Amino acid sequence: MGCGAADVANLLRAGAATIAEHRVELIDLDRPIGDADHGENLNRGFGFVVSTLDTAVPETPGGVLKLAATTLISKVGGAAGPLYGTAFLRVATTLGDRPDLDASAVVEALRAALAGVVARGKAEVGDATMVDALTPAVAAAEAAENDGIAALLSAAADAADQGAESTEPLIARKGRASYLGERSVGHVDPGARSTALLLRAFAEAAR
Amino acid sequence: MGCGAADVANLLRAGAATIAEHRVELIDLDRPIGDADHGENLNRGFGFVVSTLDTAVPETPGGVLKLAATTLISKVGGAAGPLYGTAFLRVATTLGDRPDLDASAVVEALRAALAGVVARGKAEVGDATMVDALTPAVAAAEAAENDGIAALLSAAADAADQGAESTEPLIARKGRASYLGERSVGHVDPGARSTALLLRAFAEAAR
Amino acid sequence: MKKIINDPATVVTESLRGLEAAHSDLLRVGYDPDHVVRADAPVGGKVAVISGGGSGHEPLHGGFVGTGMLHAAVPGAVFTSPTPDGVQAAISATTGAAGALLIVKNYTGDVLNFETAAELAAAEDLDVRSVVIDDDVAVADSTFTAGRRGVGGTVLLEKLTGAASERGDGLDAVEALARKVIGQVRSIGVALTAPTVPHVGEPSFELAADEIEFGIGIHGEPGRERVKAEPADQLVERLVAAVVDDLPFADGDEVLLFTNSMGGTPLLELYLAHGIAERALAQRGIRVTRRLVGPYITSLEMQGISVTLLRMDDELTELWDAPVCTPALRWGM
Amino acid sequence: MKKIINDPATVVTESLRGLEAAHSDLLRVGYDPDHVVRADAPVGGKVAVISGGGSGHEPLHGGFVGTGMLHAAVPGAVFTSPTPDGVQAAISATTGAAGALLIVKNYTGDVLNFETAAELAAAEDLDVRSVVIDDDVAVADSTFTAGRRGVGGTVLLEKLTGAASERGDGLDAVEALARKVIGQVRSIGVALTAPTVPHVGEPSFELAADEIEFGIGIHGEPGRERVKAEPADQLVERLVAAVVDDLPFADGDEVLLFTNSMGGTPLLELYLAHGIAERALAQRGIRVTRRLVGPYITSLEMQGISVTLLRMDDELTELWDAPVCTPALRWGM
Ligand SMILES: Nc1ncnc2c1ncn2[C@@H]1O[C@H](COP(=O)(O)OP(=O)(O)O)[C@@H](O)[C@H]1O
Ligand SMILES: Nc1ncnc2c1ncn2[C@@H]1O[C@H](COP(=O)(O)OP(=O)(O)O)[C@@H](O)[C@H]1O
Ligand SMILES: [Mg+2]
Ligand SMILES: [Mg+2]
Ligand SMILES: [Mg+2]
Ligand SMILES: [Mg+2]
Repeated sequence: MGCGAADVANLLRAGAATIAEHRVELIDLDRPIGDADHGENLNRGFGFVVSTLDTAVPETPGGVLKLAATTLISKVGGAAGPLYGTAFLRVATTLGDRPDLDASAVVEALRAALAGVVARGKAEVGDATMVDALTPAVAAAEAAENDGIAALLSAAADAADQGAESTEPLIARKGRASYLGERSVGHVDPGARSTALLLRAFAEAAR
Repeated sequence: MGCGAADVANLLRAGAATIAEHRVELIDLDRPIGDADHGENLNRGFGFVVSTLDTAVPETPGGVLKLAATTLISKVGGAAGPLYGTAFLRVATTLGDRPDLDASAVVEALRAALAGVVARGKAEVGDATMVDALTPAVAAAEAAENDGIAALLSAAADAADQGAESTEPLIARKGRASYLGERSVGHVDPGARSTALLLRAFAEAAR
Repeated sequence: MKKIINDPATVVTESLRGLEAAHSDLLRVGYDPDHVVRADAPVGGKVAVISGGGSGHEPLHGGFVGTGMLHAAVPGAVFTSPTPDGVQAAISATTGAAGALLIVKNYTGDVLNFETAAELAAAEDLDVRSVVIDDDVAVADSTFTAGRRGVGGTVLLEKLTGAASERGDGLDAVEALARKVIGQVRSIGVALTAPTVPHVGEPSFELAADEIEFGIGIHGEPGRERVKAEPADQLVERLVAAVVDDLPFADGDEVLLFTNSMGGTPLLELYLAHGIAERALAQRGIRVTRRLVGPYITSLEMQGISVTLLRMDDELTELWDAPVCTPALRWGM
Repeated sequence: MKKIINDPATVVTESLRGLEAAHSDLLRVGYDPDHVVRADAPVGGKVAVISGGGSGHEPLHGGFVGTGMLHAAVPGAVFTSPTPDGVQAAISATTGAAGALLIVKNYTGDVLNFETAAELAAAEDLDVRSVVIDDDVAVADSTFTAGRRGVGGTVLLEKLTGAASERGDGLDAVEALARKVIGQVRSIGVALTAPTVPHVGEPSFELAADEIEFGIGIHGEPGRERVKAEPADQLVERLVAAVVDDLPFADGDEVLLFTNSMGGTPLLELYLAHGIAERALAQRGIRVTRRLVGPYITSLEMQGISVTLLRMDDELTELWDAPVCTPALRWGM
């Protein structure tokens, strides 16, 4: 499959649907170690992304992702807003005005997303953040680049799932959970979980 | 039995013990229809009465009762403080400086107590207040005057018990319970109950 | 029960120590009998405006002691009217030839205890008058019962009479002003949760998750009726309607709108309610010319709000705007 | 959940409407993106002092907008940092040639969103600086984590920088003052109950009847440890000790003591706690020269308190005493 602006818009719609579906789960993950708003914030932001796309879909994948980025930045708030917003913005910049994405462009996009999150949030793997989901996802996507977009996204989602799970035994060192010190152990990081959910939604929509 | 200052002091000590014992009950009666302080207020006041008497017992029954009155007035607060305080003050005034009380003096004292409460609070029988306990108590005491102090107090206590019970089906028209209108029905008035408890304690102590 | 206290029996006194430490520039505290007086009391030539009542309604009354408002406040035990000796001590500390006005909320206990104190003051040749405020429209107005409770209007009454005293009005004038205010102020409250009295240790009443007490007082006594919880728009409209219809307030009236938190309601919700109340009044053609929003007469940690309306005129507006300097209300100085 | 709201999604905006209606003499509100600005903004020649953060901490920040304190406040959703466009709007409405100081509480979300706004402002050639306040000693101070939270010290910082701006200090001076204050202010909090976020509908955490959360933040996030409830004397001593030992504050220091209610704690208890804190400091030879007592930085209806200490000197005392006129903090005018 090729992947044009309309396809990317559909991926984002699928992501928004997943976030809406898992809104309470993400709130509940954020409650014991944070402030119980992750699901609410992302859902508000992705809701606006969808309604913006309903008005008009930009012409290029990069344009669509830039629109998503600016919407997330101005509607999500909290830590996740700037982090996801920066991720999408970096992706948009990387893609430029290509009309269509191939597998290598998608891998490049994922790398740019990770680079954006790290540049903004300064987290490393093991700090119990979305970086713990996104880092293995990028590696898995790179390894599966030759299998096509759907397969590489699926591999990325699998890796992100595991990465999210891997945050459970960790002491959080970034974000709100870090205030808890030892008490942050035993909880899956909500941002890592939402990253895994989004990648899964993208993978399924790309099939 | 005759009844001197020391005996009256003992009646008051017995009254204080009863109030302490029934503190929570009186709070719980005041909770659904009032502000949950009747037991606390009376217990605080009678506690001070006892500790004052522990220091020195005045020479006459009237003196003892005046001390009780002023202590209650300055330590109880709320509606019950001035009402009980006035009752005891009127009793003290009525008794003057007699050294010893006979049955007729005790009946007269009860009449004075009732008159004091009514003068102060303007309640009538049926308003669901302590007047509903004290009024039949005075009548019963008058009827039993010839049976001696212990018996007349016992008759008064019996009548007060019934009087207190009689407040249960009433719509309160005085005190805090009157704010509730119809919702005050189905509750025994705490002040009527404390009146009955005090009279019972006096009766038992006088035996 | 979880509270930041040591012992229910000493809560009020210990709290007064903190009040005194925090505001020694504005007030001083006398203990046993407890009373709070202006730091500069007695203020020569001015009518002493004194109020008091059970504790648990803070900042009422101690938080309103200072220039331009109360000369003294007399705190009782939690939810229990103070005793006459406390009132007497407050009178002694503040009252000179200009006399004193006692502001009494209409509860049997308050009325009786202040009455006694006033009698004792009269015996000492002090000119002490009392007014009884009974602004709560939730209670049926009747001379056969204890009548209406004094609630939110008390705060406004204390500010306005305090300002009148401060500008030098004599006792007759201050008393007349008080009666005028009492005649044109009305309130009603609602509770979402119950307060817990320290010496009781359990909530004063139980409410289901979807129930509220409408027409609540400030002592954990139940309200007039228990109704289903409803959205803020309806709830506030119901409060405003009850107050407006009582006096009644009419199209063209100018009013002070006082949206009060019962203690546990977050300011976020309180301002939301205030906004609705403003609209509900605007729809009726009633002009809000002054407002007060905050937790000023509370019932411990109870969640809920009350709405108070006072009909305004130039005199009241001038007195409201006059400088006031107390722990809880301060402007113009 | 029982709250006086219509819809969790519109709580903040509806509350802002009430704030605007109540205080149109002091401030005005812009919507979508929401921002609160001084009624007289932009104030020519003065550094714009701007803060903001998630809602639910009222009166912080909107209640501190006015003369002598904040020029603008940017409210996010409940417990959620605002987005950069709100901050931008606040900057545009208030900032001129004198520049602006952004006061950012140290939460990842606040830091990132304000940072973005500051970058955008720099692109428009506005001189906008940021300071990050991180006064919560409950959190280990580490550069490998998000570090310490910004809590009670924020209120003091906003007052002091607002006063510096008001007297005409330039941006360098106001920024230097802010850094000085941040260097010598420390706080800690405790919760007895949890807040309920409107969009969640359930308490943020569960506490047994005999448990408290020590070292709590202001977003319903759990504290550093869950301990047994204890009498106020011990609890407050524990709070004071944690704060004093951190900076450390020493014998002979002069301090401002800020005893803050987290929202649901009655003033009766708050003043009681304040009295204990005063004694705990006196015992250590630390002189309390200024105090602030009340619910100024809250966590919705959460019951609990925080204690903040700021080391004082003549400059800070003068700035603290300077006139301020905002909905929640007002003196001298
Ligand atoms: N410095 C950081 N780097 C990467 N991710 C982070 C960082 N800080 C927080 N996060 C992510 O953000 C998530 C929290 O998002 P959200 O709850 O929306 O914001 P907030 O913490 O401001 O309430 C965390 O679960 C974590 O995955
Ligand atoms: N006007 C009145 N006349 C007689 N008794 C009254 C009157 N008002 C109240 N009481 C009595 O006082 C009792 C309440 O006392 P208490 O709870 O101590 O005071 P408060 O009502 O001020 O809290 C009522 O149960 C009632 O018996
Ligand atoms: Mg969160
Ligand atoms: Mg009572
Ligand atoms: Mg009472
Ligand atoms: Mg948040």
